[in-house]
Amino acid sequence: MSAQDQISAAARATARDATFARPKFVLIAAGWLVLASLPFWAGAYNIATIRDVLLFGLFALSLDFLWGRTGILSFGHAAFFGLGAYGMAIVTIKLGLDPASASLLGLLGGTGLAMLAALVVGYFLIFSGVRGTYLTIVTLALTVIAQHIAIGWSEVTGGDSGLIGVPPLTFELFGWRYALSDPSQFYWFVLLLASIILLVLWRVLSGRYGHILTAIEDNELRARTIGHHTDRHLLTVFVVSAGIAGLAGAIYATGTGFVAPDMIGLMLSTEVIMWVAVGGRGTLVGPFIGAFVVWWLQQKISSIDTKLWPMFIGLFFIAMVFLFPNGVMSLGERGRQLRARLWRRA
Amino acid sequence: MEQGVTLILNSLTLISILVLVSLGLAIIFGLMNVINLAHGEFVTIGAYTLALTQAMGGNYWVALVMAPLIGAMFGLLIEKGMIRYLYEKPTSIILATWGLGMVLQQGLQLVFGAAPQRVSSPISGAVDILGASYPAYRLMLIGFSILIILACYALLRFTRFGLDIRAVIQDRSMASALGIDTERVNARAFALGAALAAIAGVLIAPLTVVIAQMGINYLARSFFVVIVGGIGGVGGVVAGSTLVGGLEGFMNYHLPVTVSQALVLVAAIVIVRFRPRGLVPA
Amino acid sequence: MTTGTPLLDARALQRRFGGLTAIRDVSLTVERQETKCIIGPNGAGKSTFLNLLCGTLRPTAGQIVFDGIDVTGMPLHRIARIGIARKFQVPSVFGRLTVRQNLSVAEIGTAHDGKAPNTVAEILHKLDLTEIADRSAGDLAHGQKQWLEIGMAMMTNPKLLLLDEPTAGMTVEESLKTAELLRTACADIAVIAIEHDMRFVRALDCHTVVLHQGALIAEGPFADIEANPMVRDVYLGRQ
Amino acid sequence: MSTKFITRRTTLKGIGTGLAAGGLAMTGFPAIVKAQSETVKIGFLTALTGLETILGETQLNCFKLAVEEINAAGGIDGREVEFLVEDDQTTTKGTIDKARKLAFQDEVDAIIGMIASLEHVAARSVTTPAKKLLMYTTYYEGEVCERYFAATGQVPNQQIVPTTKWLTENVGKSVYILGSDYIWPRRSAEAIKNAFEANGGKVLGAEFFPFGTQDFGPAFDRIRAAKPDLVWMMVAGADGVTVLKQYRSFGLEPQLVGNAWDEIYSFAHPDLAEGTISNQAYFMGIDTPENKRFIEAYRARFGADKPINAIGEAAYDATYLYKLAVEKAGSTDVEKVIPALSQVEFAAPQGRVNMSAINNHMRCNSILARAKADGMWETIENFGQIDPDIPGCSL
Repeated sequence: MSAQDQISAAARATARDATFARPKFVLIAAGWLVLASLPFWAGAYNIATIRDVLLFGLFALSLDFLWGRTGILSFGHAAFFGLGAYGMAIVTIKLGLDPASASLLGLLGGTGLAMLAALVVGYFLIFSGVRGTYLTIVTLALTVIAQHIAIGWSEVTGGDSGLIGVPPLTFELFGWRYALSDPSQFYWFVLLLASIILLVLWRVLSGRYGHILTAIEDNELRARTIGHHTDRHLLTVFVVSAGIAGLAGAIYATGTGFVAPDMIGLMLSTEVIMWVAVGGRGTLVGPFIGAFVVWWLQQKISSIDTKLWPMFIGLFFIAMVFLFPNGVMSLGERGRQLRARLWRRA
Repeated sequence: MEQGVTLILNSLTLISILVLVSLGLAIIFGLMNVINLAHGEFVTIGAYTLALTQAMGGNYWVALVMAPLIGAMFGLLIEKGMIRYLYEKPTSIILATWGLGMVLQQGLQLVFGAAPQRVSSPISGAVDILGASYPAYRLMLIGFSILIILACYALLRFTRFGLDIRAVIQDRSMASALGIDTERVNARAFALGAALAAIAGVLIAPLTVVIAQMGINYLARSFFVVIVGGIGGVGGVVAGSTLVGGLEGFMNYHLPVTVSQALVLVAAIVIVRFRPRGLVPA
Repeated sequence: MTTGTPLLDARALQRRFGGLTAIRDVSLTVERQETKCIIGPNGAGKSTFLNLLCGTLRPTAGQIVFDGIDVTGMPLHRIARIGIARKFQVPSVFGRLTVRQNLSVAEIGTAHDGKAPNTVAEILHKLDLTEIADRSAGDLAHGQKQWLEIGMAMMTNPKLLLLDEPTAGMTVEESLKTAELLRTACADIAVIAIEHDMRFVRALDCHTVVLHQGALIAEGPFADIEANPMVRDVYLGRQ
Repeated sequence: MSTKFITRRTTLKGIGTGLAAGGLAMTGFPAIVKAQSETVKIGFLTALTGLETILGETQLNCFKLAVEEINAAGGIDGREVEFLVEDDQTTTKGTIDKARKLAFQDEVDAIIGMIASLEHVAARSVTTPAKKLLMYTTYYEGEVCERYFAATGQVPNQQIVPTTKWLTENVGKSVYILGSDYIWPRRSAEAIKNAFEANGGKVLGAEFFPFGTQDFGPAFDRIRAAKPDLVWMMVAGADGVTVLKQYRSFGLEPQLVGNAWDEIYSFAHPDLAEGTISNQAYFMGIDTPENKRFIEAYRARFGADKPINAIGEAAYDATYLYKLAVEKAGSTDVEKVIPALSQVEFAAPQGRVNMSAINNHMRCNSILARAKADGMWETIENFGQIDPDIPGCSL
């Protein structure tokens, strides 16, 4: 009875979602195919750049998982991205290991470092009831501290100019060694990884767990009184989010070959918030689109006018807020709304 | 003795700078819970007012009077033109104010050029205090910040406007039920916050570099100060600034500056952990 | 299973807010499957008392034993998991989720006393919510929100359900329907209801406790309470 | 597409202005750029927004001036120079992105520019694997030894060593160092320490401040207590103005020395800069015909009140050295241009310059000067051209 009921409910929900979302999903699938075929028709510049945009999109996704689903805004998410990148760089450059094991260890080390930092800070704060803007500002402190350390502790971090010489990702399985130095393969690896993480998160969040997180954002006290250990849920999301950010950072470092303090600092922390906001908070795909749109505009406008472009980007952000308050992902819906309004007026 | 006096005076200077730039933020952030990322630009506008006034032959004191007016005007314009529509949408406010900050920075740079602006302080020279010689302007800065703290306190405590603001901080819906025009309070408070930041800009300008991007330096720190001190009151700002500035000033004497700045932030995190409403909750 | 001992045993609870004593020395026991109503004028400390029982407030003094376990000061979610459910006075459902999702979120999977856990479908049916199962909870009418909230409480498979003014803001018909729903849906669990609406209490016809200025002043069947002159003075008399 | 259009238009406009400027009449030829299909493409990458804008703008102007002059004189081996300007925003992300665009999309023959260390590091992460020539024009800590990297700014042995020798002989033997907390001041501080000790002097203290430090008061207390003869400042960027303002307001006595001070600072704040000592490869006050012509052309093109500094002049030199190297190599093929770089010589505004074959760094001049009240610098001593020393580097 119960299982059947759940299935029928799910079926109904899917059917309902599908009627709304079909064009969106078709678009997303088409977009994915275009991305997957990119190495066949795009030049080296686009492959390398779109790869980085995907990694920044993944980074933005990690923030959206936290901010979009629990309402906790992290103003210091670059701290985790940067810890991933620095972890990777320090393991591969400073420890003098064999490249294959170093690469894997760096990936684990970087991601682990980011998660550990999130766990310690998160446990310390979330379990004592720090929430909302307070938590936001504390994460802001986190990223500033991280940047201070990255610049100041130059023996380990290379100081201001960072660490150079991060090798490309290398895997070794049963004596078979494989280095992701070919740009197309590296690109596909990143695309696949980002897609898998996106799908897993989407799957998990569209189920009951997603509802629980929505419930916590809605009314945490209420969620507690129906038996949810909200502290633990929030901490879990915080740590997983940091882990994804760290992973993105670690892979980014292998792509660029080096790390620098601005990968861990306040500017990047702010930028990632803008990507999520532009793409649409809580939409999961939105952060990728937001990262792409902002990057693309910045890239194009700054090449046309090297002096004035920040003004245009600033105006773009303001315009976004008033035209598409829920981000690029709400484009279709918003378009329908506007059309309906015009229709009525006519 | 001499070193002790300068230690205290240096700490007081730093605390004064923090108080000045944070007061406006405390009102905007504390009252409306608006994360205004363009707040630093209000400080910059104040500093540029001084530079422009002096370039046109005016003196420091004229600028000190002009700056809050210009700041308030900007604040009012921004509140009426933008923030007003966004109170219910914190995400939008973050995006819009960040965009605004970029526009203001680039606009200032475009109009005034990229070179640092020239400003001069109204008084120079040093004063002897208990055997230590200390720059007169810094003493003036400390004095002014005390005056501004008192004025703000009085404004919030004893005027109708202050009462309305405090009522809105406590409970927005209750305040509007009591007939307080919350929209007008919002607009005025925003203008007040901007005006305070602009005064801070004038006062700080002779001590620092005046460029279009100067505001960024103050943004993160004023958020810390307000959070550590406690949202929504003059007392909170003073407590937060004293703690952050005093701790940093003191640690500066024993540790490298980078380390002491990082430690202050760690301390701020610990304080938020144990006093989640800040040192002086509203 | 403990038989003979009451399900809930609140002993000499006290709660102070600064200088104000909101609850003084209130003791209360509830048996399994028993329904009790708490009445009292505004400011009598009813909500505070309920907050103590479900853990949103800690008592300044006293002890709460539930099903043989000392739950005083236990974290909220653990209290919920051992079988105390709570419905707030202001309907607090998750507005961004559907009715079904609200219930599903509340399903924490612990059934007590060997019973099968409540399922979403059962609760939808019992509380007459099946029709509106896929509506967004934020769009529901006031009464429906209240019933959904009772349903959410039931989804946690409670042994004891605490209701804070379940009929506040309801029409007469809705109040009576609520009483009816409680009788049928919550027949096998203990219920403590705080109420203002005497019609509702009368309809429930339960053992009634009267609080006044933070203290327990009378206790007994509703008919007796209604007839008690002291209670009339402090409470009913003012109606 | 539009980018190309705009830059080409800018280039043409530049040629017009260049011809109008009297300083160029001496080139003799009317600048008829042959309608040749192939142009030489140079990418210019630097910070044009953000904190370093003022430096980046000056650097860009000098580069543009060089390109316009070269085109007016018939281009490089008869080929027109086309240039693309990109803003790296002084961020890793921005620099990588723009360096990639220039290298892979625009396929430029060389990239010139950059100010902060992180910019050349980030740019090199793109250009070195891609085998593109990168010419860095800012004085720096001098530790890069790469085939595809060339530098036209001073390194410590061209700047700090001769300065220190003169200071210990003429001003005093004890120094206190204040710097920003990053690699250039830290490495330079080591070089300063070694140089002072080699000359019988002593470093009494060294402090490094994170960017955005608002109060330097505590450091001044310690300086007072230490009583050094000299204070050597390497507080970079905008903070450099802050520290100077506060130093002056505290009325400290020791002679100020810096190796990042130039006309950009002294023109903006002549009152603060007056009397300070700095060592650069170039100052506007250098009295040579090349420099006079350079300043005249610059002023005619960009305005009479605009300062020029060593970073800008180094960009000018880099552009000319590249031109000469391409002409020498007879090709823009990077493998041929790089060896040719060390075989050419340019009569730069700062004096004669050429590149060292073993490390691709420029044999810069080393000029010690003192700031005057009008923002100009008066030469105290010109140490002449010095070989760059990059320890362990042999290309």
